[in-house]
Amino acid sequence: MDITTAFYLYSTMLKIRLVEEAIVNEYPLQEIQTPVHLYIGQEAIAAGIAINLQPHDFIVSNHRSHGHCLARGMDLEGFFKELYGKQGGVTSGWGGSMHIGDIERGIIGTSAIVAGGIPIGAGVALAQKMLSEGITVIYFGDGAVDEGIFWETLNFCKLNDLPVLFVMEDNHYASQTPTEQRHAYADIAHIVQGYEIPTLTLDGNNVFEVAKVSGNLINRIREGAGPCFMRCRTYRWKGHVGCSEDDDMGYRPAAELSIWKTRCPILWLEKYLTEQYPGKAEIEFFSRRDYWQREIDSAISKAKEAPYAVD
Amino acid sequence: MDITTAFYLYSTMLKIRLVEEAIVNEYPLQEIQTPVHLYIGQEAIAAGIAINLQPHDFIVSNHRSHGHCLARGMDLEGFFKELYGKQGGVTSGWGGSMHIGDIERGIIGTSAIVAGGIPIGAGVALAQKMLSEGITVIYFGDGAVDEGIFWETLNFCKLNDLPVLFVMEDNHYASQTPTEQRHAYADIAHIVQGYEIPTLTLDGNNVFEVAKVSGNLINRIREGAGPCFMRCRTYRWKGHVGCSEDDDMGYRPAAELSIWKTRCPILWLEKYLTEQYPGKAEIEFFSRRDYWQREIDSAISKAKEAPYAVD
Amino acid sequence: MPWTKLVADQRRNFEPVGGGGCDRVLTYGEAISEAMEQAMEIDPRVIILGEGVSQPGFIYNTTRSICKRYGTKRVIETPIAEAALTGVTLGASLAGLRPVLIHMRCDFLLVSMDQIINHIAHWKRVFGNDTPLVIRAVIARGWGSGAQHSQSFHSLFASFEGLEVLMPATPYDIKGLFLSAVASPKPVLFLEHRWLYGDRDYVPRGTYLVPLGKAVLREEGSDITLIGMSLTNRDIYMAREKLKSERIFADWIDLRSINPIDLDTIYSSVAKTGRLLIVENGPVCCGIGAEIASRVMENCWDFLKTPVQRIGWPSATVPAGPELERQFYPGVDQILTTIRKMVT
Amino acid sequence: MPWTKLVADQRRNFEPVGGGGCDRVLTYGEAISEAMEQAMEIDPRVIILGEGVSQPGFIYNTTRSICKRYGTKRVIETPIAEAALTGVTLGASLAGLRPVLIHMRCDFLLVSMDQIINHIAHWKRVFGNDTPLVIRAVIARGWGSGAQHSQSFHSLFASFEGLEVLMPATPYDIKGLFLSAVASPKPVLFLEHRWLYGDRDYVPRGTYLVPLGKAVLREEGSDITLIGMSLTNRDIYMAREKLKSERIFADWIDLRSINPIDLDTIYSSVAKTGRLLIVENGPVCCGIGAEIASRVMENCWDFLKTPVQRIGWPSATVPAGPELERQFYPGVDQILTTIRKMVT
Ligand SMILES: Cc1ncc(C[n+]2csc(CCOP(=O)(O)OP(=O)(O)O)c2C)c(N)n1
Ligand SMILES: Cc1ncc(C[n+]2csc(CCOP(=O)(O)OP(=O)(O)O)c2C)c(N)n1
Ligand SMILES: [Mg+2]
Ligand SMILES: [Mg+2]
Repeated sequence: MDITTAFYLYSTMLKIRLVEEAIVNEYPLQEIQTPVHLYIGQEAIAAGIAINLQPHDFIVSNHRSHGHCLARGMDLEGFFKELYGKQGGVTSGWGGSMHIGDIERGIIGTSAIVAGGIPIGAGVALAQKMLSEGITVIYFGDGAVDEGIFWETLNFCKLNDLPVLFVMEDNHYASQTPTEQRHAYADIAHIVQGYEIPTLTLDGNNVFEVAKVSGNLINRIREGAGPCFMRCRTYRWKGHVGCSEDDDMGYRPAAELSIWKTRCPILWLEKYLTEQYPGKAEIEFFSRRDYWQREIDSAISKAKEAPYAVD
Repeated sequence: MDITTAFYLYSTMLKIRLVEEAIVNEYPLQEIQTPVHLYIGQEAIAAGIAINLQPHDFIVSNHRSHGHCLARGMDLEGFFKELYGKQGGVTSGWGGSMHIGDIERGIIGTSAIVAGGIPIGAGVALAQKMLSEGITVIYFGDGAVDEGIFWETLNFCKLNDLPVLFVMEDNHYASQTPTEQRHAYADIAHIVQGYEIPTLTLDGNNVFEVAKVSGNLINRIREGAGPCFMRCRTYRWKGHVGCSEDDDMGYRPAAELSIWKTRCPILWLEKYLTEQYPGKAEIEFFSRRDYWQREIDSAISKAKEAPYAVD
Repeated sequence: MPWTKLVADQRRNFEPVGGGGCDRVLTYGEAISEAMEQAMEIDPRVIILGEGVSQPGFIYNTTRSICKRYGTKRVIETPIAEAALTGVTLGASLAGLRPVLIHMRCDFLLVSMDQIINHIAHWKRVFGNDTPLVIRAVIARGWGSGAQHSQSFHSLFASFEGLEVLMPATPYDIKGLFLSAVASPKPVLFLEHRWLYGDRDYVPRGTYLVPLGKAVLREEGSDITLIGMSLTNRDIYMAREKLKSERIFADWIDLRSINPIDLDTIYSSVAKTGRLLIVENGPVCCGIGAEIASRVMENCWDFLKTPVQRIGWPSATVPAGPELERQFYPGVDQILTTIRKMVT
Repeated sequence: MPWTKLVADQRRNFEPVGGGGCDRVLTYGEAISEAMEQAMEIDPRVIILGEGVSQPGFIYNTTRSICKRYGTKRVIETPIAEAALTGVTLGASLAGLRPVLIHMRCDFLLVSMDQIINHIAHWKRVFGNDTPLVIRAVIARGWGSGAQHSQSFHSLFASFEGLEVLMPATPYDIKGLFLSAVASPKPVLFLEHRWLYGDRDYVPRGTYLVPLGKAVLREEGSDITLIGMSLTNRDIYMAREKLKSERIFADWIDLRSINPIDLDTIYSSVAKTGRLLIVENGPVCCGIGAEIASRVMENCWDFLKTPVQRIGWPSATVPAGPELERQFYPGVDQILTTIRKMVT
């Protein structure tokens, strides 16, 4: 990975992390009145894929969409205004955290119905294919493949060779139910391969791997290979919804969260960059953090000051 | 196959064939006023499976259910009265051809929504598992696996190790659309195996094969193996709905129907039995045909005479 | 299919309502076929999707000409997967196409209800983007179609202001409304009736738009207002003709649009007649007739001479047997009896 | 979840309606939890299915005790596959169980609409077999739940006479209605409201049945009839208290059953008061209020002093922002204004 890209990836992940942490800080004030599904721990996926996208590409996402949208370039101020239910929010205060979108910036939208966005992404890709421009990334969790509509869409996309990258973020749980309790099959990749869809399982916490694999697949898709599938193994740090870590609730094994915290995608990259570019790295870390923190603080205060969205 | 079973299988197939042919004869009179989806050509499947069922077992079927229900022992008179919309019909005139059932005889019912019966069958099996008695056979076409609800049910059945035999009647078309135009995957058996569900593809026109394979699978299911899956390759002779052969419509390749007619499951068995039991076979053929024809004629005339179902 | 013949025999046309110098007659089926062809000609973004659209049945012959002319690139044969297809339709509309999804039966809409309501109906209001799409679905009846193949779900969709719901009843309207539907930035549910496919009417050769959201006053009278929708217009037409000899004259409104309801047209008729009978093409209970009746009570109270009446199916479950069917569907006689009671 | 706290703060209880020597108070949430436990105790055929039923959230704590007591054999954790689960529920009921399927949100019902309507609602009428099953679904509101997590679909199911649709509003009712629902041979949609979970009421320790299909006259008055359902009863309670000082007294009917509608209770109240206001927990358009209003017009015409009025949501799409939400939901003030207009 060249140095510019590496730092760019770092910057994107950091932005997402800092945004989510800002929400964690703000949430107790009860000014953000919308259910939040935080992305902390999964940042490498959104960041790694986003760098391979071009202006006419689209993404479609789900309830856990902050990272996807921010990596794709959603405006921070519009994002926070939406969370606060204010005028100027990306969906004019009508959507809240679960329904953000900005079609101008390649974000079709997000559905809070599990798997609900998946066929919509396929439709976008159908249009792209017919209009010969762009590809669509569909983000969804390990829970979404429980729904039949995922399988219908997979079949449809392959039948029509649509330019779709399916990105399954396998964070091991759907709400509080572990994947093994919901999937009768051991390996979804094996099943998807039965459709002759190029399919890869990867470490979703390694941003270089995500970037490389998705880059390759996206290139193949652009060349007309039809849909491709990535299963990214990862983990969410926070509870399913809201800002607490909820590892005391009992549905996750005791040490699981702390083990996954040692696999923090951002720490890993920091370590790598520090080793590769000693001195420079620390300076970059500081300046990126400083930059994003200011941007976020400014977006939040603008959001707080803005008038509420009204009808 | 022992001689009694062989002739029993023959008898069941013949009954189905003669019933369907009687419908073909009667239909132009427009007294049977209900859309019929005929089973001619596929008789070996229903007959072969039915001999392995016990009283507390259940079947759930779809729009093309005549064969399944007759093989399972539906009363001929109740069946025809239903087709004629008469009092005493198996579903009291409310169902017509697309909704026949008789829970007392192990027939839960039939859904005319493609794949609609599949999860219902799973629910029946769930009850059977909890009440420790019986297994459920779910019949469906190659069209039903297009629907996501099939995949949801497959997953659910395996997760809960339900006593279900999935019977896919792959007759190469859903209405007029060939399977290849609807399935992105080459072989569904391969995909179902990804669920670690015992899966077999077989010649659905060979009643011995159907009987043997289903018998083995049903035994395994009774022993607690969980769901099993059969893909039966077969062909329907008539149009999707109604009584004409519709091979002039252009959606089936010219010679296809005539080739499949040479693979008639009944002719094949007649040939086999004639070779094995010369003399005896011809007598049996004659007497079975005579018997069923009388039964059918009598059921039809009773149905014709019966008063219409009214509210 | 047998019921095609059946219907053809029983068919009684409305009077042609076209006119305007037009002298060409088409059936309802031919009119929608022509409308689709012209829509695809006018706008290269129009595509057609559905189960069987390119197979020899051609959705009751309505996609034959477009298949011939535009081929499989724009007329897309699909698997049997209504839920996903509906999402695909939404996505395609967001990314620059004008997709038309076709279902052979209205009943199959339920499989895709989540996409229609949770997604399509709310999308514009929430995300702000237009979703120009059309979903055609055909209501059937008779020949034992029964519980899962004869339903009419127009009323289920009537409360979602993010959807337009149309029920064209004539060849002239089906063409003009379809063209308007495809042209509209809003998602449209386009509910056809199988029994109307053989009806004939004057239909202009060229393209024309029938406005969305507008009912039409088909005939004038001063004693009572009759509201029909889809096939029930046929019964109203026949009942109305009979009543003339009894010197009872009715305003006959063809609702055409279920969502939104053209209340202005209804109110002004009721203000004149003081009596309203709605003939629902579906179960009476919670039908669109209930909403109309409530609105009319709220807004025309001082004009009403007698309570608004509704006629429709006695139950939501449709039976299959021929005699059960005959008992089930209300007809001209029930309309006549009700009207006579209302006007005296 | 934050909105739990929010609700707890805003909560105002109804007056306890239990009585009968009962002196034990439970919340709505505790009452349904106890009802499920007792149902499973009474009848070994009762099983529970759903997403998260055995996870620490325990469906807002309502499945905790049954999980502890009956374990995973009878409390079945499921994949996220509402459509199939609904079919499974139907099948299980046909083969001898009494399954209860739980959805955390009413909105998710749409995914399984085909199984609910095309299959469950018609099954008994067509096949003749009983389908004793219950589907619990929770209506949410507020805290930006928005378009896909705050809907209330009771009216969509009201026209299918093969279904019972309940909307319990009190701890006493939720327990008694749930036990009746499980005991019933008919399929029941059991719609709870998230905002009622903290409400308290006297609830008998033992089992008791509240009859299905029956509304309850909660308070008597002679000037107007108010019909509430689920959460809207709370607003009606508050409005009614305020009106007493204005010497306006209302009959307050808690509908409880959306399908069937208890028309007798409604008619006899309206015959007395001559005025009716329905406060819908959902969009006004095509709500159950429309059906009630139409029936009342048809049957109580001579008693009506003023048109039946309806209050409910202005649109089917629910907004997320806090101020949009506040604007969106009608409240006590709108009820008061409407009543004052109606009685003068
Ligand atoms: C149709 C439907 N069923 C249930 C839910 C409730 N729900 C919201 S998110 C979720 C879990 C999703 O899990 P997954 O897809 O793995 O995404 P993750 O939250 O893990 O990122 C569930 C069950 C829903 N929103 N929609
Ligand atoms: C949900 C739904 N979509 C479409 C249809 C229309 N339809 C009826 S049967 C059928 C084809 C079924 O094909 P298959 O499952 O292969 O069964 P076969 O008729 O070949 O026996 C279709 C599309 C339907 N009944 N239900
Ligand atoms: Mg997950
Ligand atoms: Mg087939």
